[in-house]
Amino acid sequence: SDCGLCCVREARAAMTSPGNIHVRHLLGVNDKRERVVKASRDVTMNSKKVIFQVHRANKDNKEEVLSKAEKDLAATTEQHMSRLVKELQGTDFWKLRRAYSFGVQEYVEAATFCRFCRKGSLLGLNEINSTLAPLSDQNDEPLQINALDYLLGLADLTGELMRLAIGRISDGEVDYAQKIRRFVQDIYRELTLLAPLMDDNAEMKKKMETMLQSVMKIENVLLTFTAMNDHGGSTGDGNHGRRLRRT
Amino acid sequence: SDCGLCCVREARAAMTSPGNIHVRHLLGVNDKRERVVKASRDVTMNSKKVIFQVHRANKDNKEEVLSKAEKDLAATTEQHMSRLVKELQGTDFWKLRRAYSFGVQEYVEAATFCRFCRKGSLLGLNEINSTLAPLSDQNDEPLQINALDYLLGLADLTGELMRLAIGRISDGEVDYAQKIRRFVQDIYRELTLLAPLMDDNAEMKKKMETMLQSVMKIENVLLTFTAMNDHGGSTGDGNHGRRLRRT
Amino acid sequence: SSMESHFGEFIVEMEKSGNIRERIRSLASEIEATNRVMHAGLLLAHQPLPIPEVLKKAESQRGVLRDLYGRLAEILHECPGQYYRFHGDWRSETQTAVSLLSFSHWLETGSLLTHAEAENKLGLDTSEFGLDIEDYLIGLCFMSNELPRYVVNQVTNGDYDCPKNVLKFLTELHSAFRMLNLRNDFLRKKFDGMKYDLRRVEEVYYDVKIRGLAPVESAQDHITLDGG
Amino acid sequence: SSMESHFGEFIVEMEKSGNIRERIRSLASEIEATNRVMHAGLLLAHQPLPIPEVLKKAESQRGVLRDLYGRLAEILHECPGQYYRFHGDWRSETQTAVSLLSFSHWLETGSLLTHAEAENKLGLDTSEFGLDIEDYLIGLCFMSNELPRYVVNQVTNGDYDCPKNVLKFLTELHSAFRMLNLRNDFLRKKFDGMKYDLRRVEEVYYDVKIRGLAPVESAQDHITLDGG
Amino acid sequence: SSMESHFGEFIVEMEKSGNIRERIRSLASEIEATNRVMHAGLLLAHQPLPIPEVLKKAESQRGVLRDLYGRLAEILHECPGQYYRFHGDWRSETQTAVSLLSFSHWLETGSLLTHAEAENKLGLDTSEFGLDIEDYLIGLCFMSNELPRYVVNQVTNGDYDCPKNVLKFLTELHSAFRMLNLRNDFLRKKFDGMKYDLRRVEEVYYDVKIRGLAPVESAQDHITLDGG
Amino acid sequence: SSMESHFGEFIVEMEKSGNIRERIRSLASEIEATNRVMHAGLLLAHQPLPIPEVLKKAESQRGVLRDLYGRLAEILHECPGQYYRFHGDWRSETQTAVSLLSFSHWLETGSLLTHAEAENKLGLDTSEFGLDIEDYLIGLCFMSNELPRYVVNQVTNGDYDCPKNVLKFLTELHSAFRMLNLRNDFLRKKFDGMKYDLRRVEEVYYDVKIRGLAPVESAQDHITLDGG
Amino acid sequence: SSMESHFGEFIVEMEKSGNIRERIRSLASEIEATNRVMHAGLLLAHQPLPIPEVLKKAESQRGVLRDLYGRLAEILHECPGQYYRFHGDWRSETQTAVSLLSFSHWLETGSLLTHAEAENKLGLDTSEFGLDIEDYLIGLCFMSNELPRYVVNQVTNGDYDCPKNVLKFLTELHSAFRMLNLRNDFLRKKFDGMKYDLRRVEEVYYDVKIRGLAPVESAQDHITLDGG
Amino acid sequence: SSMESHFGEFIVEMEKSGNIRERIRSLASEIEATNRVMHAGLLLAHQPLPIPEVLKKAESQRGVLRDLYGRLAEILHECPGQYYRFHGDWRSETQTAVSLLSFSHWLETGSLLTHAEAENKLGLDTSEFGLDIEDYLIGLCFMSNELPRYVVNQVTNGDYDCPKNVLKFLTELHSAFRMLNLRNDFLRKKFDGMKYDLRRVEEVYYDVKIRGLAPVESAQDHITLDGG
Ligand SMILES: [Mn+2]
Ligand SMILES: [Mn+2]
Repeated sequence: SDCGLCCVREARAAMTSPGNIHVRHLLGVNDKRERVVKASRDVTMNSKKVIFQVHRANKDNKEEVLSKAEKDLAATTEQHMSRLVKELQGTDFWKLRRAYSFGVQEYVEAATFCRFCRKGSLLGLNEINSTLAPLSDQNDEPLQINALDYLLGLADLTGELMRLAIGRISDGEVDYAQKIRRFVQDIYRELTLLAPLMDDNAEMKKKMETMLQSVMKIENVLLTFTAMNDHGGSTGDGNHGRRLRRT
Repeated sequence: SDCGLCCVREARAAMTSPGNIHVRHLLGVNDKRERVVKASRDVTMNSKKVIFQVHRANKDNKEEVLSKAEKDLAATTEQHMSRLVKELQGTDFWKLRRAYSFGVQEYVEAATFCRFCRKGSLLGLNEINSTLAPLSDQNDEPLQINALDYLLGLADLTGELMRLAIGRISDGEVDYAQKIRRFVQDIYRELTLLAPLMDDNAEMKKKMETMLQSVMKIENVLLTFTAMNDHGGSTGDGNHGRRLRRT
Repeated sequence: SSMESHFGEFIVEMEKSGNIRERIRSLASEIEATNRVMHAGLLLAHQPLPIPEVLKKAESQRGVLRDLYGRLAEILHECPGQYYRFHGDWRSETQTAVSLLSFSHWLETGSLLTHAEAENKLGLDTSEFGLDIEDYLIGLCFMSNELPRYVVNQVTNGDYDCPKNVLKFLTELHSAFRMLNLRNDFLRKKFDGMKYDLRRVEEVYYDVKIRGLAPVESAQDHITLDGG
Repeated sequence: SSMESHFGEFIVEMEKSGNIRERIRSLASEIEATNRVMHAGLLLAHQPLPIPEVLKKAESQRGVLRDLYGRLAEILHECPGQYYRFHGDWRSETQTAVSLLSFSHWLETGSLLTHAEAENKLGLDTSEFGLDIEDYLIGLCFMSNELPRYVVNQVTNGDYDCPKNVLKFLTELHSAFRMLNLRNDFLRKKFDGMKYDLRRVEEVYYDVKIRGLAPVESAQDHITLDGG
Repeated sequence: SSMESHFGEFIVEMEKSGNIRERIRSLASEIEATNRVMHAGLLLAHQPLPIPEVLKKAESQRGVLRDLYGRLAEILHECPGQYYRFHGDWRSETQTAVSLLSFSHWLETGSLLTHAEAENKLGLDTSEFGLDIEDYLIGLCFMSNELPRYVVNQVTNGDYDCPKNVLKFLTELHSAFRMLNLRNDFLRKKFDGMKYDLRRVEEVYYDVKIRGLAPVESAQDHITLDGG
Repeated sequence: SSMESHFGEFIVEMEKSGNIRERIRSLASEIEATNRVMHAGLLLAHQPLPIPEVLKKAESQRGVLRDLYGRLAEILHECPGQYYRFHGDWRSETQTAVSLLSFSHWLETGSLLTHAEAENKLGLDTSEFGLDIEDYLIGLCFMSNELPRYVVNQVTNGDYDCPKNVLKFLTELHSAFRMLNLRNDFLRKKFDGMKYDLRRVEEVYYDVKIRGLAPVESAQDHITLDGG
Repeated sequence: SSMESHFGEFIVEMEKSGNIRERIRSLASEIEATNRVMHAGLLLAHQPLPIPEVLKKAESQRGVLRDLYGRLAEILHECPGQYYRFHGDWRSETQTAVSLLSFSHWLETGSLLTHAEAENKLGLDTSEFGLDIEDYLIGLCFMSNELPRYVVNQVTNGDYDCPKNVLKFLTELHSAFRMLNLRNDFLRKKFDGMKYDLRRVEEVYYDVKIRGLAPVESAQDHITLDGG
Repeated sequence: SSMESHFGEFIVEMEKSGNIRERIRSLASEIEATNRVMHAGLLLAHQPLPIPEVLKKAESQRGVLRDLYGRLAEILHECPGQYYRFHGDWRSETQTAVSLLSFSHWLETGSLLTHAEAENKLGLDTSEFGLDIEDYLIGLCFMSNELPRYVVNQVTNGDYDCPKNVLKFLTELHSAFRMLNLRNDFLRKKFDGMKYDLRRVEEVYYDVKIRGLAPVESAQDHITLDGG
């Protein structure tokens, strides 16, 4: 009975040292992973709401809707991302990554979407991470979103931008749609170089395919809407009509 | 603008009537499904703990370990199943079934496992449901576990019984293992008749295959351990040895 | 044995619900057939026929549909609280029915068939067996998918008023949908498709306008469109 | 553009971690090769050879293994906090290493290689780069899988003491495992396998006993066995 | 043993049916090759060539096809009542053949190749070995899939009459199909796809008409369309 | 139009065959239910019960099965020459029925249910509607899959004669199958699986024999085995 | 033992071929990385940039690629007659390289990169280590897949000449492929996909032409198309 | 066009290699049939028959096999340097052939069929068309898979010498394999499976020995085993 006890005794001893999370997990005492999963689900849900909110924007209500979305995003950060920040430190970032990765990806999607709609530019990973820093008063190693989750979130962003582009075109904002096309083409091109370098790139590979579909949807819509701007039949007299709506 | 408003107005009106959960869900206000998922995850985790606890039982500590497991099961019922009971009523049972089904199945697995170890008999669905009744003081329609989830949980039970049987044999309790064999064969036979009648039986079909594997594992272990009881070589003089340990 | 009698109860129960499901499926396939007939009638809208004539065929099916939903309701009354257990067996047919009813309603009145009106046309009461809101909304998306084709054919048939009216209707419908928080994947995907319908109708409207075929717009029209 | 420079940073980062992964994988395959040599040595335990001779070969690899884990630790020191990022790339090899070390330890001492001893044999310090507990436990399960074969061959080779000792060891190990709350699927499955090993060893023990080949048991032995 | 003599009876029978299947498969792959050549010829229809020149190549294969089906019929006569046993081995090729024959027939005559005409072109007699109705109908669906591309290319090549004619043909075909009560199977799926062909042709007709490129319609045209 | 009248001809024919298919499918699902009950009865063979009791339940379903096949035959008589058109709709159920009938026949008599006996038990006559040979053979493969489990349980229940008898039966069956020149298809795959059944039964027989539990063989037994 | 000495002979040989394979795989992954950079460069073709600027980046990789294939050739010279032994390890990368080189060649010259030119650009000599014809053809299919997207973007960027030129090129390529008698394999599947590219380009050309955006065709153009 | 003339060059070449592949595949399926017959003969080894009788059937196929490989060699001589291009089409059959030849060789001589002997039996010369080493080794693994079954049945049939001999042979073979540095591929996987064969044979030897059924070992036996 020595053998058995030594093993368990060891495990029990490890339980008392709070840093050694894997032993405690094994003994079923530690439910950190479960709490991380729950926080991640909340982040996902709220990020999705922010994204949908942004889609409601049009020329007239843009400022109002965007401000609201940004406020909701900030609330998500403070209420839910903060829970992740509190749970995770050091080695957890990688050990528990699968438990929070989806939430963080959706969060990146929401944050970069807001930024694009506000400024037309790409929100960098450093900027996101710097907004997370103040949430961790107790840790010396605050949660840093890793590049993989950031890039996976960015891949999803292109789907939202596709929806946005088609919506903008319906609202007549063709130039804005052109801008989105350019932005999305650039992201796709950059990710073409990056995707194969990423850890375990099967997930990213799948997203690359979806992304190409999104890029092509934007391109195809723009084809009929800008280039194909009809000149009034084969006589081709038109310098009026929709083209006037662009400026 | 009439058209749009009427639709949304209607939805908004529906929100104010608390019973109409699907509209509120659609408008993103209602997070009942999310709360149900969370409660279900907790039920799953705690039921798994109960099952593992029961596996620790042997001839010497049986009473102690089983009592502890039953206490833990009761705690799971009170703390976590009660949350499901509070959230769910009437039409929710079926509308939200996918959100809680896994948790309930695991709970059924744990409860029937405890009962078998205690009394060697099958815990019926009615009995389980009657323990849930007192948890709902407010509803007139308290949560009833449906037959599908009960049967799916029962299918998983056979996997645990297989582990139990092999463990019991190693501990020399061959007769107990024979009893398990019989019990599991009976369940398998009854479910053979039932499985094809169940709603959406793909899940059950898969479990039937796993179950057959479990049954055969028990049968094969018992083959070498009882029938093959060696009589001391071809002289076959033995009426002693392991056979004596059975009684 | 007691185990046999215990499982025996389940067999009875499962056979009962299997029976209900079978009856529901059979009804659902009758609904589908009715939808097909109604659809065939409404397809005439793409040809140069007077609207009343088009609607006549569709209307004749409305009674059949109402009757079928009545029988569906009866079955569901036998198993209270199990609406959503069997929902998957008729929901796709119901979505199609909504799309057809709302299309013919729009042809007739130019306005949107509301949720309450849809329930009414199907003879449903909200108490036990109502029209699921998502089914209603998906049905509207399906209807929207028909509109570009309708506009194209109407213009081909010489009706140059049509694009403007459809555009106005669709713009409003689209912006109403935008208010909803659609997390449901299927509905959201369908709604994404509506954007394409809107774009196509807009395109036809401009085709017509640029060639001076559209009737003269008033200033008010412009505002509504821009704000859409 | 600024986008290019932003993504450029990621490329550098990914190339760096890709490089680390490659080095780790290359080390892992060296560990695997070392394990194979050590395993080949320990396989001699199944033949009628004196234990010290069997252990000699395995021992000679221990230095190599320690060296390889030293190099692994160095790489991981380059990227602090990323132990679990790359864990998947060496964990299976580490489990095998634990199984081999604990088997040879048991052959030598008859007792279980503790977690601390395993870390020590691999030259790991718990501060940054320790031995993951699950890997350690899975390694023990693998070792347990070897024991039935060992017992069978020892009896064939005429050592009738062996079954009893192994049975005692395995019974204790098994009951120690039972104390853990294994929710990890892989580990639990491996642990389930241990029950079969136990059963097989018990069977051999009875085969030997029934034929009067086993040395005489004292009453005390009986008690321990029954309680296992 | 008696078991062996019992199985001996099966050997001959299985050899025989295996042999028939092999010969049928080999014929089916010859039919497929012939279809490919015919298809290559008909693809020229998408280029600005006179129709008779396009049809020439296709026509030359008709004899080959007829000959192949003649040999297929011979094989089937060897095993009466087993038409449907081997049907799966040639049905997909037959569907393709129908689609090609009906497309070239339409190019030539502007009318639908009837079931009887199709059987006739393939040299089949209805008594023993006829053309399965579903295969015929699926072949028509495949033909319909070619029409949008044909229309687009004809318009590009300057033939502005084409869309209207195709539209009329396809509208009639589509509404004839709608009379059938199709089960939820492959044919239904193919037929459901036909509506996309119809829609695309309508779009092209719209493009041509709104630009004033389509020839002026007479009152008579209108009537024909109404009845479609 | 003429197209419509042409398609009109198909309606009746498709309705007719659709109707037949529906009736066949409904019968097939009744056969499946009957098989299920018979299967549940035969599962009792794995428990320590007297064979006659086990067979009783299975036997009671045989009449039902015969009746169902009678109704199937009637339907097929309505459409001569189309046996194989609908074969796919009942073949899998027939294979299961054969496996169950041949298992219970073996339990009762210890011999193989021949093709003719199988047809007889199902009430089929070979003239129009016989039992397809492949279905019969696949059914035998399914039966073979049940035997290892049966042997294991019989030995556990104390019947040490069983392995030898089953082994003899299975060896003969396997070598009879090997005479057939199977194509690379479903039957071949099923037959390839039979060797695992054989191997498992050999193992159990070995276990029984090496422990001296098997009854002593007479010289006659040897001869029979040699010829197997 | 003699067995060991016999196996000893294999060690050297397997080491040698294993080593070659490893070096080839490492080269293949370098080729893949080079392809990636070249691909990213060519993606700029979809944006409104002057062609020479687009080609610059791709061109810079051509030297790298040539160098890598040079090293691959060297390895293969070490083991004559074993080209196809290791072919699977680099063929997919070579197909991609061909698709990229032929796309950039087409952008530059408007003509097809021939097999000889492709070999030349990769620095291969046909004597020992040539470019497998199937790899070349598959590479062309991949290139064809890029063209529809290119056409769409060029038109959006205001180049209305592009569709006609691409259509001419693709029509010729497609009809050249059709001359080959392809087996039912990967190449055939890829080629079958080419028809969708062709159809899409036809559609874009149609869009441009019906809107009067395409430049007026001369009679000469017609003739060339006819011969395509 | 120039494109067509360019593709014209490929036609001949592709036809040629397609033709070769077809002939090779047809030969491979003849080899497979021969293997089946040989296998059926060797299966008798599991029954209580004298070895020479068992070998007779297998031997009669050796000429057929040799002839088939002769024809294969001829085809490969037509296309020098392309051995590995078509290797995939016959390798699995060759592995089976090696497994059968080495099993019958072992039955006859008790020793391992060497690589050179295998080539010789297949009539291959090493210059152009030799036996790939991996195929040879995989064939040996397949043979090893048959041995446990053989041992079990031999013991059942009363031959208690057999386990010891097989164990000695398999132990040597296993340890010879272990000298090879196998990559993570199919061969490695097959070799890893060999340890289960070894373990099973050890178990049977244990069963025989503990019951005193094994013949008494001489000192010499011991020494041989030690060195294995
Ligand atoms: Mn998204
Ligand atoms: Mn479980």
